[in-house]
Parts: sequence; structure tokens; C-alpha cells
Amino acid sequence: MGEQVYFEDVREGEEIPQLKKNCSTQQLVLWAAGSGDFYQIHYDKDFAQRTGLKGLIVHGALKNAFLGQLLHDWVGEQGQIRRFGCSYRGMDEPDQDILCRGIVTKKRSEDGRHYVELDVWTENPDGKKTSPGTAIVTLPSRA
Amino acid sequence: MAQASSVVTDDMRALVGVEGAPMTLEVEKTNCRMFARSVGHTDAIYYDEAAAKARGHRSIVAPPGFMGTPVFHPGQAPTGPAQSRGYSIPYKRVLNGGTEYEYFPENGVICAGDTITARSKISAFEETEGSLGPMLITTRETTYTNQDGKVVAKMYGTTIQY
Amino acid sequence: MPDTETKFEITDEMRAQYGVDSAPWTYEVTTTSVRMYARGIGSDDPIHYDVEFAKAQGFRSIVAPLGYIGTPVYLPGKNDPTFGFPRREGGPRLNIPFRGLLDGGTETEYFDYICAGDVLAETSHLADLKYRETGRPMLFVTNESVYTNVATGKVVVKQRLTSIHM
Amino acid sequence: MADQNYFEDVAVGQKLPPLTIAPDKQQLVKFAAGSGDFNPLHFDENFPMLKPMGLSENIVHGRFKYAQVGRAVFAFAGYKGRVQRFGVSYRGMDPLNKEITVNGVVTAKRQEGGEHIVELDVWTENADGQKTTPGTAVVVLPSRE
Repeated sequence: MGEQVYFEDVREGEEIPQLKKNCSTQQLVLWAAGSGDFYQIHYDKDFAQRTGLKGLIVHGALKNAFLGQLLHDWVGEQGQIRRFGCSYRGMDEPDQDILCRGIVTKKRSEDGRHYVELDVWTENPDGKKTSPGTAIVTLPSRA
Repeated sequence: MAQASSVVTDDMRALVGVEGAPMTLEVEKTNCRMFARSVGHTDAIYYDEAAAKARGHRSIVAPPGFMGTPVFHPGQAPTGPAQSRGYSIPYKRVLNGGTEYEYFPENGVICAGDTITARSKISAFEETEGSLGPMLITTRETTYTNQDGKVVAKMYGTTIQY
Repeated sequence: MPDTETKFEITDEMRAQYGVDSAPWTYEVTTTSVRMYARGIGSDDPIHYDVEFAKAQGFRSIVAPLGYIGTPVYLPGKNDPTFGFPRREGGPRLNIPFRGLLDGGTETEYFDYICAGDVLAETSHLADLKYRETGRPMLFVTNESVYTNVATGKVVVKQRLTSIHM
Repeated sequence: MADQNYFEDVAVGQKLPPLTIAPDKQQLVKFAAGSGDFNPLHFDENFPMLKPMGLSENIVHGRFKYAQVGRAVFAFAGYKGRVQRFGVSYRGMDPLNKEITVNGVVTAKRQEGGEHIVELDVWTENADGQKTTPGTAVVVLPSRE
């Protein structure tokens, strides 16, 4: 994890450090183990094709968890994730880059907490947002 | 408001807001590590108990999106949310629309050793006309309560049927 | 395509590593890990799933299926990302030139049951090397692991694993 | 779980009830999750190591077959028995979705240090009757005495 980011240092419109992912078929099976989701469209190509898919696809919930990592790594030891999530708008395939990104949309202080709101998303190699979402985190203040 | 072509029946409307049977989730060091590893987390608080304690946590921290593993009993239908069970609709295709987590760290950060009780309910049925034709959007809300009776997280999920 | 060009030789230096124990590594047995292994082998015996049932049969908790001796603590960079086993300091260094890997055999000796909640300290050592050059060259590496229950200090399992490199 | 076996009721030559399984890819992925062995050899049909190893398809984990032998031995021992040791060697590969049957036979009975010990030959065999995972087991059974 990098240096602690503080509320005062963050500007609306600012992009947070990106996180690049690329899922091997092994990672999809690791995710099945980690999440308990053993649906075969994520590791059995024949099965996936029988359901009408082109091939294996990355679990939506894994992309959601990637966004969780993006935020966790950004807020640092003293920040906290309050809320995060995404919709599943496009499928991603294994062995292709999935770029996780976030942009600060709003800052506010309330009841002694310093909130930062963000748009977050994963994007495929064509730049398409396959999992757009939002997040709310708290950051420490220098005050 | 029910339209002439609505697929939402009175029985379905009666399900809105009704909690399903609670589900027990176990948060342990091994499953926190497995989840973190499968995402690719690099922060030691998800793997190393000493590192987590040094950062003020009770034990290894559950990574974002991980609420523990449901207790599995073979041959027993999964308990929990009033899923699509109990009603049927004419649409054949199902999409997972999205997932959102809300955390209440002031009530406790979920850590290895916690036992979480999840309670789910359908919060709304919504019907729209999209590019794929008429669709039913079902939103569900799951509340995660720890062993001290504190609500530590909520999950909002959307299912699209068309 | 068989890898017939690559050769290997068992040296005295390698033989000197027989029986030299690695540093211990922690293996954890939990209710979810026991259940997941039981699901993985397709067992529906409640002794592996239902804590109350297992206690009623006289066990401490749910019983690990035979073949499961806990999950090694996984620390990124310190464990093998495919097999999960620890890559420890001081373990045997063989510089095996073959890329193919197969399981040759498994033998487990039990001194007690393993149940959810157990924490085990495992040490391993090189127990045997065999090299066969008839046909496709194959190297058989046998490692022995000894698992000690951390709470009681008793050895609960010894396991010999043979891997075939070719 | 079958009824508890007792030492006195077991005879040399007695066979274990056969246990047949035909693991599919999902089963092996669950086994990967349970065992921690995530070798793509067992689930990825495009895994680059398949060809150099002379394989045309994914194969069942040896340790999965070992665990199936373990299931049969554990069932034979019952909750009141105790498995002292069991081991196998992996002699043949089994592809996915094909029947594998675990068999066993009692080879010896003896009493030692007050314990009632039963020895077994155990193995998995494929549909052609080939023993792909031969092994042995030693089990302590309760006595009716």
C-alpha cells in the first residue's frame, strides 16, 4: 500500500490510481473457491457455449471485488470503504486486461467524518465500461 | 402500479419486505485468505494475523465483498432470501444486474472469528421496457449482523429478468 | 513430445538433504475448510458437516475427511500460487530440469483424528530420490511431512508424497 | 454411513462395498477449492502443459482418487474405528466424466498391543477394470469383546 491519502489532498474530478487485472482461467477457479460460486460458465468452456456464450466469462462479482481492492488500496490504513458496488453491463473474458478505475465526484464532511464519493468502473481493452458503479469512502483529515 | 401486462402478481407483491430464513456465515482465517488470494489483494491484513493485529484489528480482516462462507449441509436447500422460489414469471432469461455493499465499520469491521447472520428480503419489483423488451427488475437487500447483534454490512442486489 | 534430451543426476549433495527438516509451517483446519474438502470429494457423511452430530459421536468437532490435513497459511509470495504449499527457506534445492509434474503416490499415517479447530505445525524433509532413464526420463521425489497438533504437541499425521518429474 | 463394522464380524477375503463416481469438471473444481491444488491440468482444456505431458484432455487429480479411497476406508472403519494408515500409488490416469470405482478387500486380521487391526488392499479401477490407483490400508476396528 502506498502513502496515506488525506481528505484535503483530494480534488473532485481527480482520478485515483488505476488497478490492472488480467484473469487467467486459474484465477477464475481460485475465485470459485474463494467465493463459493461454482457455476460452470466460468471454467467449463463447453458448458459456457451450451448456454449461448462465446466462451468462458469473468464472474461479475469478481470484478466487483476488484473495485473493492481498487478502493481499499487507495484509502490506505486510515481510510474506510463505506459503500461500493457496480452494475454488470458487459462481459469480460479470461486472459484480457480489465482496468479498474475511479474518479472523485464529490467531497463532504458530516458528523466529523470526511466522505469522498466516487464513480468507479472496470473497463475492457476497447475502453468499454463493463462494470460501472459508485463508491463512498471516508478519508482521514489533516485538520 | 400494476399494468395490464404486469407479471407481478399479488402473491409476489406480498413477498416484498418479508425476510427469508436467516443464514449463518462463518468468517475464518482460511476463507478470508482464499478470498483475498482469488482477488489478488496484496495488503497483509487479509493474510497475516500479526499484521492485522498490528493495525488494530482483532484478527485477519474480511476483504471487501466477503461476508463469510455459508454453513453447508449436503442435500439441504440453501436457506436465506426468498429467492425466485415461491413464484414464477414468464421471462426465461436472467441477468445479475449489479451488487452494492454498504459497510458500518463503527459497528465492527468483519474479521476472522466472526459469525455473521444474513437476512434477505425482496425490497422491490420494478417493470420496465428496455431494448431487450419488457423486463422485471427485482432488488434484494441483505442485512449482515455479527455475533454481537450489530449490523456490520448490507448488500443490495439487482436481478433482471426478460 | 517427450522430453528425452534433458538429463538428471542424483548427487551426494542431494542425498545429504535426506531427513533434513524444513522450518515449520502452520496448517489450519476449520469448519468451512473441512466442509469444502468434503464437498470436493462428494461425501455427504454428516460427520464432515454437522458439528453437533460429530460431537454426539464423540469427536471434538467435524472430522476432516481422510486425505485432508488442513490448509497451509497462505501468504502472497511465500506460498506456491498453484498448489498453495509453502516455499520455505532451507527446503531441499534440487534444480529439477523437467517441466512436467505428476503425482506418484500418497501415503498417510494417522495417530489421531483431525478435526475442525485443529492447528497443525508441519515440517517436511526429503525422504527419497529415484531416477529412471529407461524410456522417458523420470525423477521420483519423495517428501515426508510430519504434522504436530500445536495445542497438544503430539504428532498426529505423517505423510509421504511422491512426485514424478518428467 | 453404513453400520459399524466390528473386528469379529470381518473376514479375510471380505470385499468392501464398491464406491463408484464419475467426476465432472465442477466436481474437480470443488476439489481444487477443498484441497488447494489449483493445477490447471485438471480443469483447463487449453493448459499448455497437457501436450508436452502426452495428454489430450484434462485428468482427475490423483489426490481426488486417493480421497475416494479414503472415503471407502473411512466408511469401513466407521466412527468407532480408526484408520492407521492408507496409501496408494498413481499408476494410471483417469479422464473426467468416466466411471471410477473404489474397491477393497480384507487381506489380514491381527491383534497387536490390545488393538484389533484389519489390513486391506484398496484401489480404484476404471471401466476397463484397470487398477489406476492401487494401495493398502490398515484400520483399527472396535471389538465386540
